[in-house]
Amino acid sequence: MGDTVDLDQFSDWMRRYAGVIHDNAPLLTELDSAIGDADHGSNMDRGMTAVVDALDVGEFTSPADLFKKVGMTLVSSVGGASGPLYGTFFLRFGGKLGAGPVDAEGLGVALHAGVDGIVQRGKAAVGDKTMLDAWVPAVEAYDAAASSGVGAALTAAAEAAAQGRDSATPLVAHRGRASYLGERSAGHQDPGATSTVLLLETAAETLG
Amino acid sequence: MGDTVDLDQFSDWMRRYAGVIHDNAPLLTELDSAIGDADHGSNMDRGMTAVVDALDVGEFTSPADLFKKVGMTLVSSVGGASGPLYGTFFLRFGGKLGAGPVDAEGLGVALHAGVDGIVQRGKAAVGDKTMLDAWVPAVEAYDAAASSGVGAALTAAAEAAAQGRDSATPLVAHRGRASYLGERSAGHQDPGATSTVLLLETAAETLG
Amino acid sequence: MKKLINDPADVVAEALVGMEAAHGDRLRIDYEHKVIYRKDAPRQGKVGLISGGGSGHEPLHGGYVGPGMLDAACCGEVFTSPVPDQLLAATTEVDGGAGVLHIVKNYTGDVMNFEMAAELAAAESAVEVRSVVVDDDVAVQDSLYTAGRRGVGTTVILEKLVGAAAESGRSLDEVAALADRVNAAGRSMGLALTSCTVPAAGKPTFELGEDEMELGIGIHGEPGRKRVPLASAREAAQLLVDPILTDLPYGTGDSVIAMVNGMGGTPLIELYLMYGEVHRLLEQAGIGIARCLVGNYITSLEMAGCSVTLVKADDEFVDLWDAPVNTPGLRWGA
Amino acid sequence: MKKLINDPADVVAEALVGMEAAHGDRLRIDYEHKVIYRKDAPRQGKVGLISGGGSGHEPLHGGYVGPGMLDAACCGEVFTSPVPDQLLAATTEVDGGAGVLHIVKNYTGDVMNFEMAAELAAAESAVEVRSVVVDDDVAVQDSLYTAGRRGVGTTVILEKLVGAAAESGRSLDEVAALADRVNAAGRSMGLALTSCTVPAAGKPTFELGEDEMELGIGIHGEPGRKRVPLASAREAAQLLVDPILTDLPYGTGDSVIAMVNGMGGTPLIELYLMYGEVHRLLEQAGIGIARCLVGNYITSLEMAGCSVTLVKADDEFVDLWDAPVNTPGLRWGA
Ligand SMILES: Nc1ncnc2c1ncn2[C@@H]1O[C@H](COP(=O)(O)OP(=O)(O)O)[C@@H](O)[C@H]1O
Ligand SMILES: Nc1ncnc2c1ncn2[C@@H]1O[C@H](COP(=O)(O)OP(=O)(O)O)[C@@H](O)[C@H]1O
Ligand SMILES: [Mg+2]
Ligand SMILES: [Mg+2]
Ligand SMILES: [Mg+2]
Ligand SMILES: [Mg+2]
Repeated sequence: MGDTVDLDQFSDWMRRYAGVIHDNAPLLTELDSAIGDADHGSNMDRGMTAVVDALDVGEFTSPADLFKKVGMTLVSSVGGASGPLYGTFFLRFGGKLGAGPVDAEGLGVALHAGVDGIVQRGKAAVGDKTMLDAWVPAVEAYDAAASSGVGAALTAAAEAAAQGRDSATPLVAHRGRASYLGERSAGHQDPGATSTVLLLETAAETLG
Repeated sequence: MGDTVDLDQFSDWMRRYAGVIHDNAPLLTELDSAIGDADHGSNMDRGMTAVVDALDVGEFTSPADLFKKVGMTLVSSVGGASGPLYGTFFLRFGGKLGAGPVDAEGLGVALHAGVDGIVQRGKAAVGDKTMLDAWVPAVEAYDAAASSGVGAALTAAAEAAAQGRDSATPLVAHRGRASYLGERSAGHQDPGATSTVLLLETAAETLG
Repeated sequence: MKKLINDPADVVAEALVGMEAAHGDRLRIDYEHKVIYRKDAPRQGKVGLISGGGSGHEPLHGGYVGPGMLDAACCGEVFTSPVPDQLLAATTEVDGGAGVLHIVKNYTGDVMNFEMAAELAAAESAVEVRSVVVDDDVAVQDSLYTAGRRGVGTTVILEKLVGAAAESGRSLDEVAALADRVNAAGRSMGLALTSCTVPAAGKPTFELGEDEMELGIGIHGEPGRKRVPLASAREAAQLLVDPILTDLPYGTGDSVIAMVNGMGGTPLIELYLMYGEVHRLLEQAGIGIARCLVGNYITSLEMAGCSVTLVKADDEFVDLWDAPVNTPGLRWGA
Repeated sequence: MKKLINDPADVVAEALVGMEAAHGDRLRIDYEHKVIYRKDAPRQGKVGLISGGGSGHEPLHGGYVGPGMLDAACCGEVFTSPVPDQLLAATTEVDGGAGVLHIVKNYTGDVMNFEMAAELAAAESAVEVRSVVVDDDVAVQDSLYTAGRRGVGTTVILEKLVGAAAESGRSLDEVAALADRVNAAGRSMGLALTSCTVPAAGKPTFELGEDEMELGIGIHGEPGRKRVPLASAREAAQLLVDPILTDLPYGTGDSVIAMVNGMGGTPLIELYLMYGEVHRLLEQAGIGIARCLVGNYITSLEMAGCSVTLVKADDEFVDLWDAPVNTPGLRWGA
């Protein structure tokens, strides 16, 4: 299929995600309380609020512009582990987008670049019980479904992310704060994987 | 009546009181928690334990001797308000006792001297919601019943002390830590008046 | 009860072991009497300064023993004043021929035990003893017919100022007069967000709802003058500063030494936030802050809450404040 | 949640207002970037020292800014590492031509944010930047395949020692090498008796029964390695000291700088009691204590509990320790 995603849809994605994060901040903080330091919800909420503020005042002529701003804003406002990771994701993601609308293939390239950025920045791998356990199966599922169009590919990605998130729950963490808990981290859902699933679900709703 | 109290009985009084205080320490501390600093039980228990230790090792030839030791021991081991007050009581009380057994009249003189000591040391008056609210009516009742003998007089004193303690409960404290609470001290039973009632009840049991 | 202790009966004695292990270069301990001494006490010709009181207020008083501050601190049981024997032993020990000042916080028990010690010192030794009774807590109504105001935060500032004066060689008369002036110039007010647990009691002294706080507390884990709804830092600062400012002796143009003191369980980040609020209120009232302290200086075990102390300070007080001090709890210029 | 705050979102910014009000003579604040500067930074020719991390650990790091210690502290949100912008601003500001050392506690977030700042500094400025990543927490198993050990108590001692070295004019190479040596010589272990509440979260991070404690905690209110029955001070000291002693690099005859650190809600009397226990255990192990700290130095908001840090100290370390320092949180010789 030849469907594409344009600047307005990307912008809508970010605004909708900000609302989703705000609504889910207590859940994310609750998850982070069990195996972290009880701030993932407030971190992401602070970051996405700053993103919306930036979108409100900024003028963006291309998706590349938009996501550069999103990435920089997250890096500059979130802190913690998730700030550099999500920030790097959007900076790299935007770096692969051009000035005009993007098709399913182009979006896939951008997603890959973003996830590679997370790996480079955080040096984690699948199975370490981090957001990568959602991201990596998500991009694989996206690739497999890309020929069916953006909507179908993103839906597949979001579902795979959710499965990845859940499959990481029984694991013992090796990266991030949860790793300090050792065996006690097993059985808890990872907060960053959870916010990743929300991001991809929102993408499927807004970009599809 | 011509009954008298001898050294052994006095000594027995102190030992029995130590046991009563130990059993009632949680109650006294509980009362002191409401309007004070939660230590009257442990203060009195520490003091009377020290008194029993002193009686165990000491040789006493007269009630005067015995109560000098009791008073000094309380002063040296209790601290807080109750240490100087009970200590002074026993020092003055013992100061009025001679070498031999004492009769009801002599015991009354000693009690008066002890209570005068509390007043001098603590500068409180009846109605200030302190141990004096138990002591003052107690010595008055003792005086009125003294002609019926030690046992009857001490029983009357203990009963009057209990009434005095209870009549102080609705009052607002003017002395001691409870005074810092102002109006909030009303409705609470005074810990020091409570330990005084126990002392006189034990006296009625052991000296009568 | 969750505490890092062994037997509740041994808390004070075992904490002294730690004090000596940590500060044996500067302090020595008389374990029999539970007295913390400045290592080089007595200092010939210097007025000896002794304070003491119940334990559980650390760093007060033991943390303020050392050059420029106290010569000895007598440690009572938790929240229980020391006994005369302790105070007498310390009085005799620190006298360097110039007499001894007793710094007493105004609580019935403290006053009586210090009084008995002074009587014994007069009877048994030639040491000249004076006392200052600190009574700076504006939460308590003062009157001839009551026990009067409690001694709280001003004690810290008084021990510093009087310590500097004694160190500089002032006479007992001068040191005692200065102590009275500092006390007269100091006012405090405190609040609690939680209670605390006396080790021997084993449970919190009082219970407080999630949306309540106690206003007008002292330093013994006791309930305050009244229970009020939990307030913001801004409102809380007003509740503490207002009753101080309406009390004598502060006014526009005056300068103070200010302390925002934690009760033991409130983190420093909150104390600094409170200090910002207090600073703003004093600025509005036209009162300058010459010097300040922010932290846990006179505590009530692990109670959450804070107190504000203001001591009106002229140049003499500021100079005494700036003089070197070298104690575990306060140190500068040394 | 019972805290002396206004809006949870403003806690860090408002605490900075209090810091400046209290210490404006020595510190200045960049409110935009939430950086606390030594007032006279940059110092020409001196290596600039920057640390930073989440807030809620006070006095770390802001309380350690001043002569003889840090040039700047970058304050993140509570328990959240600062962002690269803050770190970059501070890096540029404190450079006095001799380069800048970043003192980073080993947490994924802190490491990544400092890394990004260093990358930006390299790209955008001529400032030479080095980093030391403190990872001293023996509660955490170290391995190539994990995030490694956390940075905890050794950070305090490292900031003091490295601060003295920078003050004395050592080069960036020397200062960075010293920082690595201090980190290599330091080990810590902590326990918690209670949880704490992140203001934005509004409730305690975890729940703990009356008869339980968390062993092997960090400084972010997080649960520890395991939940164990509440222990006496004596047993608790053993639980903290043993895993340190069995780890490198201590042995009989060695000397250490020791810290018994409160997590924020434990009263000083308990910390001294614990210090007595730790001192006894080290004596038994034949380890001498050259210098020590007892108190709240690196905290986790109002958490009750404590940690033990030992840094093996040779004469050089002891001399650096004794050098003058003048910060709100540590002060001597000045
Ligand atoms: N090295 C890493 N690589 C990928 N994701 C990570 C890494 N470390 C942490 N994370 C993710 O970050 C999340 C925590 O984010 P957050 O709570 O905002 O930061 P912090 O851990 O600094 O408090 C974790 O749940 C995890 O998914
Ligand atoms: N001035 C006083 N005169 C007589 N009794 C007093 C006075 N002050 C306090 N008390 C008594 O002492 C009791 C408290 O004793 P305790 O708790 O042992 O000492 P503290 O108040 O120093 O903690 C009070 O309940 C009261 O009965
Ligand atoms: Mg987190
Ligand atoms: Mg009491
Ligand atoms: Mg008491
Ligand atoms: Mg965090």
